[in-house]
Amino acid sequence: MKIWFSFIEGIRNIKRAKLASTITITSVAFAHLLIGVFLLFSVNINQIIGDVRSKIELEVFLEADLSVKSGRSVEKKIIGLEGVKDVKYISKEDAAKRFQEEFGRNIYEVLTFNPLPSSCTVKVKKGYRNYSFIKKLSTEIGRIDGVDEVKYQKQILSLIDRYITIVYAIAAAAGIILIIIAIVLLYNTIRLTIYGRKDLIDIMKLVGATKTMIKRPFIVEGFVEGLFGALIASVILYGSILLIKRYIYPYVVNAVEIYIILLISGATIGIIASGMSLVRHLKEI
Amino acid sequence: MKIWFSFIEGIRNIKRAKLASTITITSVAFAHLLIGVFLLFSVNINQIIGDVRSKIELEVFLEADLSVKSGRSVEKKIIGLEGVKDVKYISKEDAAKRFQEEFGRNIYEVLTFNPLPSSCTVKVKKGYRNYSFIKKLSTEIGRIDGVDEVKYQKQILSLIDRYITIVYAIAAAAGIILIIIAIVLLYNTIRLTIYGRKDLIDIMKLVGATKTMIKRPFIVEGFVEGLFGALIASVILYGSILLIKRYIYPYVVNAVEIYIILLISGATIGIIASGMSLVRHLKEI
Amino acid sequence: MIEFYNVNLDINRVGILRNISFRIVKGEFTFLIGPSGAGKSSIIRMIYMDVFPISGMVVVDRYSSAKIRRREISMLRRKIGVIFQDFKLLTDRSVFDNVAFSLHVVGERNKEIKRRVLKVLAEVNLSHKRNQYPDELSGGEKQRVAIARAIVNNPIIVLADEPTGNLDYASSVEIMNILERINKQGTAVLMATHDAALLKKYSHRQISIDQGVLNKK
Amino acid sequence: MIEFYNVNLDINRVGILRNISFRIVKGEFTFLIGPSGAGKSSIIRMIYMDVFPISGMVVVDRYSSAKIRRREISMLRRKIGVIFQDFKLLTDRSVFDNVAFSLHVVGERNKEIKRRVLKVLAEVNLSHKRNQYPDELSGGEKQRVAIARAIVNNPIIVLADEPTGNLDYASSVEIMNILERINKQGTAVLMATHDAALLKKYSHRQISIDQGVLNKK
Ligand SMILES: Nc1ncnc2c1ncn2[C@@H]1O[C@H](COP(=O)(O)OP(=O)(O)OP(=O)(O)O)[C@@H](O)[C@H]1O
Ligand SMILES: Nc1ncnc2c1ncn2[C@@H]1O[C@H](COP(=O)(O)OP(=O)(O)OP(=O)(O)O)[C@@H](O)[C@H]1O
Ligand SMILES: [Mg+2]
Ligand SMILES: [Mg+2]
Repeated sequence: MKIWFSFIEGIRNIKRAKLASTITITSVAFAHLLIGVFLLFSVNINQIIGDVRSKIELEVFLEADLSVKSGRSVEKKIIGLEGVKDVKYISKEDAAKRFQEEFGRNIYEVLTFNPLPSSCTVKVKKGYRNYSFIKKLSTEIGRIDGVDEVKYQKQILSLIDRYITIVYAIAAAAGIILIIIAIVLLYNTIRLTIYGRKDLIDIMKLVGATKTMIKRPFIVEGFVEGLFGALIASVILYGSILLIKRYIYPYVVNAVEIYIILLISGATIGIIASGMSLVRHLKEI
Repeated sequence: MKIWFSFIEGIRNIKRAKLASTITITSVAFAHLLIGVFLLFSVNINQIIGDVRSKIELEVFLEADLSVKSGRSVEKKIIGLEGVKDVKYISKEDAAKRFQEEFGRNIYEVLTFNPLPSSCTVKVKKGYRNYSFIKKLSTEIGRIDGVDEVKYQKQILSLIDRYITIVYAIAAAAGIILIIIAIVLLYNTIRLTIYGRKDLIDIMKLVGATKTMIKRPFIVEGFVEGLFGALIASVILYGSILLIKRYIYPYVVNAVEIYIILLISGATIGIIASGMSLVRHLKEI
Repeated sequence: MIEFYNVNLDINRVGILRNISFRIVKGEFTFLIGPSGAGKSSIIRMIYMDVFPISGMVVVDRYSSAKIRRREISMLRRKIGVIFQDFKLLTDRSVFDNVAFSLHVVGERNKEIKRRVLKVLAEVNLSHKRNQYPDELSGGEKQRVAIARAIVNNPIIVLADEPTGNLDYASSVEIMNILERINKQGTAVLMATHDAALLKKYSHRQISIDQGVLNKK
Repeated sequence: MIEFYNVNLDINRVGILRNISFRIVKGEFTFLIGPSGAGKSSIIRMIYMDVFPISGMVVVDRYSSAKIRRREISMLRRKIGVIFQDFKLLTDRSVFDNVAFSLHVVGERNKEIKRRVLKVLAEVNLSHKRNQYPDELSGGEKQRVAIARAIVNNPIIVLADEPTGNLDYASSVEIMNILERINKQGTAVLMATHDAALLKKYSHRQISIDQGVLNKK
């Protein structure tokens, strides 16, 4: 049998068994919609948590009468610590300016002296933005000469860190369950559609078609239907994300990688499910 | 046709088409596993957020020299406010005792006087534990005579409230998509299994069976398979929850209602999907 | 009992039968003959109301093709025993259950079903195969199951579409004897056949068609 | 060409054939006769290696049932044209594509496929039905498609399982003429039949079986 005939047959089979191919494509589309929603959900949750974490900073208040020079030296010491991304030194004068900006009044008009301490704002590198590290860092900074007090958003951090592992664990479990379910349901669907053509397969065997000849068009069919189903899911997801971005939540994240994953997964599952179903039906002779 | 014959036929059909019924039961089970995981996930996330919220309380510091009598009157005024669940008055003496408990030293040994202010701890009723209400409540309490300062966990609250709507919206959307997907996939599966028996249905029509006679056994079959699939999903979920409770996260919440929902859903979807598929196949004559 | 009035039949816009009129009365035995593709099976399908004329009218028992309703089609079919040319057996149940199905459809009691099915299986010489499935039968055996199912119900009409196509001469004569016997009991029989030997042996009335039109004799 | 050596066949533990031995040489035309359920179709199924003996051996062309491998079964079947008793047409493709399928299987060129299919459809008088689907054909027409598919490939053996069961006498004779013609060109033909008229008209060798055993003459 010529190979191109197998390809043409595969495409024709999609038309021949309209109900079966419609159902397969719908199933692939829905299953991938599910996986896609899950992936986008994860990416966005991750993004939100990352956002919150990136806003975490330590405020280091220096001793009230520390000179600018000593302050700068504290700044340098902090920069030298592990995990510190950058440090911003705020002198007493800077603090006074900020006060003016925030409250609209010059502090020297209110009081005769400037009671605001100089301080440093410390940002932490990406991988270090967790409670236990920042706690350690804060005591370390606290021990530096000239530092009066270190403050940071303890509560938010400990909250995120307490529940994050649970959330990730549940999400991973849900993700795995989801993918297994998608595969099993698709496999079942394709198996049923192929089972529905069992008689035809048997007849082909009887007129001298080899296994490969029978298989190839089904594999082509599985590939095309899988890809097409995943494409439909991708289009729906992409459209939804655009709508959500526009009308509901403008910061929603869209990742091209997800659509590539979906398309590859659709085609692969289509091929694998067809192949596996056929193995069962072709077992005898 | 006798009705009991329809029932017996329905049960027998499950055995006659082993592949189809196995696949249907698997599909129902997996789809309901999905729905079940989602429901349990939601219930637990809700529980966690509820836990965090239930720990929210306002600390109301009273003016330094306020008498116990005036303090008690402030307490009464706060109790009278909308949304307040209960108020605990902590006198200067109580505060001193607490200091002793926490730091292990009598404050009068350290200082000659008690600098700790008296205060009230305010708990908020269930429906009111959100940022905007608590903010309002705090200013309201702040205006009461004798109140010096009101503190509460602003950051956690605003964090939860900022993202909660998004999380709920996404969860609801995901839930709806999930249920639609489960129904469509199941409907497709059952439709394919019934399509596989199209020839048999046609023959039955030709020997004089009415629509009802043909339908009834399939409905029975759908009911039994749906219920059985949902049962399998429930058992798997229940077992998983027990394992999670034991080895991973002891505070995981298990809700009996979920299993009841799953069983009803399984049986209903089984019946509806069979019924709908049949309508299509029985349309002609 | 069976009346065709100027019947024209198209399927998928292809003309199959043209201007067919004939009448079969109660208790008559009639052969339907004609070459392959003439339209014999189509005439039989019109009698059990599987296809409908585009013009003209088919009247069977007291039902007319012009106004029969769905439920009535089922009722009519229960009174007609059809031996289909391609057997149309339920492949997912045994020989016994295939034959019993017609009786379950009319709500017969279980004990009675058992008695009648066994009796009719004995008549077509298939008692020993009653627990086998259609796929496990030879061509002639399948045909005999189809015959058993058609007559188990004491129908008022038996439509037999080449009931002996897969049977040797001896078996064919046995089947003819069964059909003749139920015909004697008042059942009308319409039998499409090619079997020249049978046509020679039995001198029943013959309706002959060719390319969709009735042959006048 | 076809040799049976003391063949015993069981299906599902039921004895079907007992101690069958015979030989058909290249280019021979043989009838296979016997009552319904005798085992004719089973013999034919053993020749295209669909079922295997529990003891004894079937040798076809240069393949033996004892050691043939899966791939070889496909190769063998391409050299054998089988007219199945129940036709076994692919219901999801047209008459043309059904017949063409055997040629696609052996990798024939498209143009050649078209030429040969049209030629053989003309031989069985089905050119005008080439674009119809099996469900749109009469019993005899389906049978003729099955015949066309079996011979389009110029097989070295044709196995015909009651190829005229659904055909009138005139069509049967036409089919016999086709089979005789390809037989003259060197193809061995084994034809199971009940048709007494044909058996009388054609004086080929007859193999007769009854209840699974060969009748000695
Ligand atoms: N669904 C259909 N679409 C188109 N043509 C059809 C359809 N069904 C039947 N025909 C055509 O109608 C004609 C009559 O068919 P019918 O089955 O009635 O013939 P028949 O007399 O029973 O033949 P046979 O002896 O071969 O069984 C045939 O030529 C057939 O091809
Ligand atoms: N899968 C099976 N299981 C059990 N018995 C079977 C099976 N297949 C065939 N048989 C039995 O084997 C016997 C021979 O069958 P076969 O089909 O070879 O007969 P045949 O000579 O072709 O008959 P016919 O003329 O009716 O077609 C029959 O009695 C049949 O019931
Ligand atoms: Mg016919
Ligand atoms: Mg046979």
